[in-house]
Amino acid sequence: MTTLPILSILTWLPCAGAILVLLAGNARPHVARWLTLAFTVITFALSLVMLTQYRIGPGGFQLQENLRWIPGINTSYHLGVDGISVALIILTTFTSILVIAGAWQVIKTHVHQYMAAMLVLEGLLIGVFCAMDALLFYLFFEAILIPMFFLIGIWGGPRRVYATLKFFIYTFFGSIFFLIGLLYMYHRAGTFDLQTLWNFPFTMKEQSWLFFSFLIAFAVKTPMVPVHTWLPDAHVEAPTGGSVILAAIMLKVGTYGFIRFSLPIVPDASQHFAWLIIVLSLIAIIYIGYVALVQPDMKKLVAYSSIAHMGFVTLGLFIVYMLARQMHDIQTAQLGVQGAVVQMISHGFVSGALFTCIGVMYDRLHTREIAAYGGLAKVMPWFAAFWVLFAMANTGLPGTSGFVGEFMVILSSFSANPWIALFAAYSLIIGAGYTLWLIKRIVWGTAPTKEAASMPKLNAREAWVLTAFAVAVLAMGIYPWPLMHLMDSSVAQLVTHVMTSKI
Amino acid sequence: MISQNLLIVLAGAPLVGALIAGLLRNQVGRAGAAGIAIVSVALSFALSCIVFYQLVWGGAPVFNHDVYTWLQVGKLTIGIGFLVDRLTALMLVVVTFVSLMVHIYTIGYMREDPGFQRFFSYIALFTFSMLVLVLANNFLQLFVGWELVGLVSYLLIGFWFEKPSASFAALKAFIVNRVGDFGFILGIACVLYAFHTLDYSAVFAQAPSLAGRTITVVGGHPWSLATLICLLLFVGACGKSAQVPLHVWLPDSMEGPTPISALIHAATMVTAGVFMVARMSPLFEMSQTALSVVLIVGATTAFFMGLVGIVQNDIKRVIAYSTISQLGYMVTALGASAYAAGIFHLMTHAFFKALLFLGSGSVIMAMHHGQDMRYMGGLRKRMPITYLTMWAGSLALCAAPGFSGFFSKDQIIDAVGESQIFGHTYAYWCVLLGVFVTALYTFRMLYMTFHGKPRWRVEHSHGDDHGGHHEQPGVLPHEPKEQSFVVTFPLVMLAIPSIMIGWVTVKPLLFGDWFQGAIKVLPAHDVLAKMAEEFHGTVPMFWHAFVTPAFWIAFAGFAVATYVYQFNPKVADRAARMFLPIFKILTRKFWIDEVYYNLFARGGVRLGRVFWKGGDAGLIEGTVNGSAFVAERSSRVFRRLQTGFLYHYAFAMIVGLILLLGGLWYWGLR
Amino acid sequence: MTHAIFQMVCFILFAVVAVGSALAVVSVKNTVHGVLALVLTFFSTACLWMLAEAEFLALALVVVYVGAVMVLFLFVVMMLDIDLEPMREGYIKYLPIGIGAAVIMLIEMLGIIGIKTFNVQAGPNPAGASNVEWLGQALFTHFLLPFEIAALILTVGLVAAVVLALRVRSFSKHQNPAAQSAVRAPGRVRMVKMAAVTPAAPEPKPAEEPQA
Amino acid sequence: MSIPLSWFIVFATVLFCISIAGIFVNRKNVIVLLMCIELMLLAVNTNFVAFSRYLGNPGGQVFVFFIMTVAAAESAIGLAIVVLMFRNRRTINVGEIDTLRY
Repeated sequence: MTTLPILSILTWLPCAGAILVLLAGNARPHVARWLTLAFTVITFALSLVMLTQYRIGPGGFQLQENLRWIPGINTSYHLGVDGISVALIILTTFTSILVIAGAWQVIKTHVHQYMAAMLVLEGLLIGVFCAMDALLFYLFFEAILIPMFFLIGIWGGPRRVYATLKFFIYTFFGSIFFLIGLLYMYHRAGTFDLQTLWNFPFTMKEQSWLFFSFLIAFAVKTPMVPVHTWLPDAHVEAPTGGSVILAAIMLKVGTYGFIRFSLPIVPDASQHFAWLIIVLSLIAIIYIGYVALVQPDMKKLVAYSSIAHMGFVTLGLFIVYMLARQMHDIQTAQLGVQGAVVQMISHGFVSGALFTCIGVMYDRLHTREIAAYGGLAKVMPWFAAFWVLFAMANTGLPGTSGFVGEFMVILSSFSANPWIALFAAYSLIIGAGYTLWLIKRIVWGTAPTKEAASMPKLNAREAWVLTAFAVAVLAMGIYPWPLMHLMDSSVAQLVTHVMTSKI
Repeated sequence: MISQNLLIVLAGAPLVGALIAGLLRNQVGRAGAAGIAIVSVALSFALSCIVFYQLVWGGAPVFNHDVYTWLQVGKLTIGIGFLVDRLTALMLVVVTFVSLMVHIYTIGYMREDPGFQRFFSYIALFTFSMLVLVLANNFLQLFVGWELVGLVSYLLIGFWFEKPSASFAALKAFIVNRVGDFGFILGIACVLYAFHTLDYSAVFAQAPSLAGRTITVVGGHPWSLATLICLLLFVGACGKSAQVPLHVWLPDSMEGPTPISALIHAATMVTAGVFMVARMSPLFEMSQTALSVVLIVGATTAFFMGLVGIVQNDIKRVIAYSTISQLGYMVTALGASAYAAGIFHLMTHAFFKALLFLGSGSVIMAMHHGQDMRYMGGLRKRMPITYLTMWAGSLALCAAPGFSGFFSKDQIIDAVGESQIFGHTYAYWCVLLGVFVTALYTFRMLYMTFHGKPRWRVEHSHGDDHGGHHEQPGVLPHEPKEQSFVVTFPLVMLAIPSIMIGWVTVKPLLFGDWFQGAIKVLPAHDVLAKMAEEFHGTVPMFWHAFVTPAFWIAFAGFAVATYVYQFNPKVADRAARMFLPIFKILTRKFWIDEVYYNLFARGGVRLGRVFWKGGDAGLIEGTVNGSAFVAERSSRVFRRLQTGFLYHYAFAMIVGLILLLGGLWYWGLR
Repeated sequence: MTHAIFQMVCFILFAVVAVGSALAVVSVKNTVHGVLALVLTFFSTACLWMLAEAEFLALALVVVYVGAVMVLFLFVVMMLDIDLEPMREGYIKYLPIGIGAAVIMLIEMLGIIGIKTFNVQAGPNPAGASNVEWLGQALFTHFLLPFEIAALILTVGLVAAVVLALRVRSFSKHQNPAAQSAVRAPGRVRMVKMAAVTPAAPEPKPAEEPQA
Repeated sequence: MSIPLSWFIVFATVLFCISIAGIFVNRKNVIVLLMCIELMLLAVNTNFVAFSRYLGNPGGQVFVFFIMTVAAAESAIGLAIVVLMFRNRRTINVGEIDTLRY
């Protein structure tokens, strides 16, 4: 074991980078860009170092750092990662590079501030995934809002102020309840340390209250129906990079919260209310699928499809109780949780790629209306190929990452109850419906206007970004085993923990 | 012993070909792309033959190994691997052979198309996907191949993507297939639930344990687990193999280039459902109910879709409906537990239907991409090779004695006749009458295309008043003529097995234990075994044909077609007028398309709009924005309290003080 | 005994004067008279504090309030040319409310104070001979820090009052020594690059004077 | 000393209530308002003094000391504001000062 505090470095290096980038000033956007890219690449490299240091075999939380933070309230600066967090951190660092590269020329005003906000966001997101202290988690969880607030509010579209406020108030509304829950837990357990809280015997009544306090916060963040309406607005108004980060990583923070709080801290309440989450997830999959079908705006369509896909994540997470506790089928329960986590990662790549694609088109015609496009296959053949690939990944085609998670969740949910699987699998149809109808309208056919017919081809930067996404999507789809192996023991430990009742 | 590396090369070669032809299309050029794709598929074909030889004559044992682990959760491991038994080997040879022929044919057919390289990339990719499907040794990989062929089918149907009808057809095909896959994935999930593994060998080994196991789906009603699994899997087969009610995509898929119709929508992909059910025979044998459903669905498809074929005017659509109908025959065979007969028909059908499609493609090229048979006719002299090979294919399709289709289809009819399963009488009549229908539409097509007087004319001049005469049906800029060698060679190559293959294969395939455990049939269902007792060799079977009802019914169809379309075409119109309601039903294809379109597509969009405007924008946004509105409005009211006058504030403070003191006085001194 | 009676008489006397003059403060028309009445209130209250043996504070009240604050009030009132009429409007209208509120509050307060405390007698004077010493002991030991802060507040109040009331006349001419000493060469001299031989060109526009 | 505590308290109460009434009736004249506040503080101070004497605790008187300090500062600043206000708006009528109005 090395003594290098790699997690702290990962968290704070981008933030330090942000300060440097800010110092570069507005006058030298190029310096800001290269500096930011350098920092993201270094962070990515460091996250790979972390991956090598993480020992897969034993699982559990490793690379822990524990410093006294505010002794008065018994909270500490406690970082640590298990397999799930490692995967999510690598997703974050990887996507960040692509986001920076994707925004290279697109952001024209206040470049240094944009880049700094992105770096801060990256650092904070990594912080969320490392935090092992509830208060620290909350701090990062909330702090994420700040750079995102600026990203949408400053570099966003025409209705950005509305979208920003909505996004902020929505999420903030949720996290207030989370804070109350945290304070109550502290009141009872006398600490914010997550590991202590996981094993703290809350009574059923307490668990129920805590469950809902967590649920509101994470449901908004995930987002789950019916508190999802901030997402389409935020996506539509956000700049491309903001959308990518939002869809690819920020949504995962919500489901990660479920994994770290709801499942282990209040397992009995989670079991008791699992039906609620399952029903909401299924509604997300079907209802949102239909809503996505009729969107005239590409970004909204993809945003809605994100909600539907996150439904799979929550479904996979909460199916675990029916399987593990009622049917004692730990194997399948693991399959469900594993599927949910894989779906989180996969959705990160796929939705990130889709939003990047939309950004590429938006840069050319400055509209997100589906009707304004057509015949991409003729106008930009390579780009059309990417579109089709990512769209197929979005519909869960085997061989792409989108398939793996959905497949696992559907498989495991059937064992819990065939009807759940039936409704979940309906996404196969409706997902194909909205995604491919989109493809039909923008990729096939003929260009509706002269501008749409003469869009410039992909430039090298865009091509590289999309290629990187494509490689990730395909690699995960063709050979998902390494990712699963990375998380396997952590998921197994989670399921075992969830198995034991606290009351 | 079959080597794993050989199999990897076998499956991987088309993928490599596809990647090179697709990703490096500008570097390798048109000839390069075609050459690479053809070489890669030829390599696959050669290796398939080797595998086939090793397995059948070389005494190699069944190959079943994972290449790599795809998924591992706890003790559950799912890999990507190969299972090569005789069923697989047969499919390998058929798939790669037809694919190779289609590749060669494509050089001619797509010569002038700008998407030449793309096309080769797609069909090579298709070959790879199909091999993945066929070689699968577990349900996951089966599903992977299953969806991948669907993807390539989608891409190829929409190949001419600028045509709105093509992209619509592609979308429709994919989504209808997805409906099938929806059932299929649930079936796989059910298998996992039942057996805790997805490996073929493990599942099939445990299959007998299914007997008596039930699952409660609808409250309080235990369902047989085996039936549930099989029905769900069969939904997938229905989608892929275009069985009623999921057949609607196949006729529309004719929007794709003709080689594709031959390869994907006739010979290989659509038979995946048949292959899958045959592969799952140990499971299907466990459920009487499922077999009945399979039988009835197959028979219905075979007869009614054939009927629709009679009234089609588009040459490719005729063959498309014929394909659906023939797939119905195969499925009927599966339902009667005559899996071997189904596979046998799959094989013969692959040859003669590919032949028919490629032949029709040759005609279409001659007609300058006109597909309407009403503007054809009299092509016999001008395209002799196409004409002859089409005749051969048609005779095979109509089960003329001696042709390959005869051996397979006759056995199916016999098998259904022998079957004792629920619905067998209905199925028997369907398949029997289907023979008449088959002959009728087949010869109608032949006569309308090749015989009679030409209903097209040639106009050389480009500057006359018929501005865009390309759009005008039946007007050609050049005389139709026979196509080049790359087109006729595959026709001939496919005509040979269409005529001959039945003679050599019927006996071993059907009546020997040729599949050696790849297909399992319970003795109670084993209709082929019963038929084997009456089978006295291939030649007697040939002679016996002339006394079977099937032959005479087919002959009746041939006679009617000959009379109506060769000698007295007016009869057709008169018949159409006389049976107008029936004619209408058939031309509108039982209104299934309309119902689906309005119910699911339009209805889905309408539902989505209701959800969006009513649910999302109305209810949820209403609540969210409504709460903001209430807050804003109430603060508008409350801010009136801020008068800005000092004495109002002072007054408020003093009132507060008075109240406070009063409260203290009242409560504080108790 | 007579001593006690004398004290009580004194108390009643001063109290009546204080209350009376307080009433005058709030009721007289002329503000100057009001200020003078307030002075009287302070005086009589200071006497009452004397009776309570808080000699230091009584004197401080006289010195600080009567001597300083009230004089300030007087200055302000006399300095400002205030039209008093509009300020009296509503006087009659609000009189009942004011009296009502005052009476209610009086009743409430007396109710809270209650009859119980009515006859509490004081013990011997804890200050002994010197009230100043007693107070000083407390102030400079126990309350030293607040004392310092109070001094600070006074200073800040002083400065604030000066700053608020200070009038900067914009037309008055004065020098800004800070700006003078902070000036740098570019602020004064402008380098102009010129060709060695200038063709007959129009006179370059005189550069704008950079701000000092 | 023989004056009962309650005498002081009653006196302070009466003074306080007079100033309350004064605030009500002189609601438009800032200077009188300020004077009323002074009067209020005086009432409070009287209480402190009395309590300090009767409890024998110097804290009360110390507090009076502080209150006087703060009150002096407050009236100085208050008057400065009044002067400033008068200079800018030519009035000290509270009824005309309503910038904080909604």
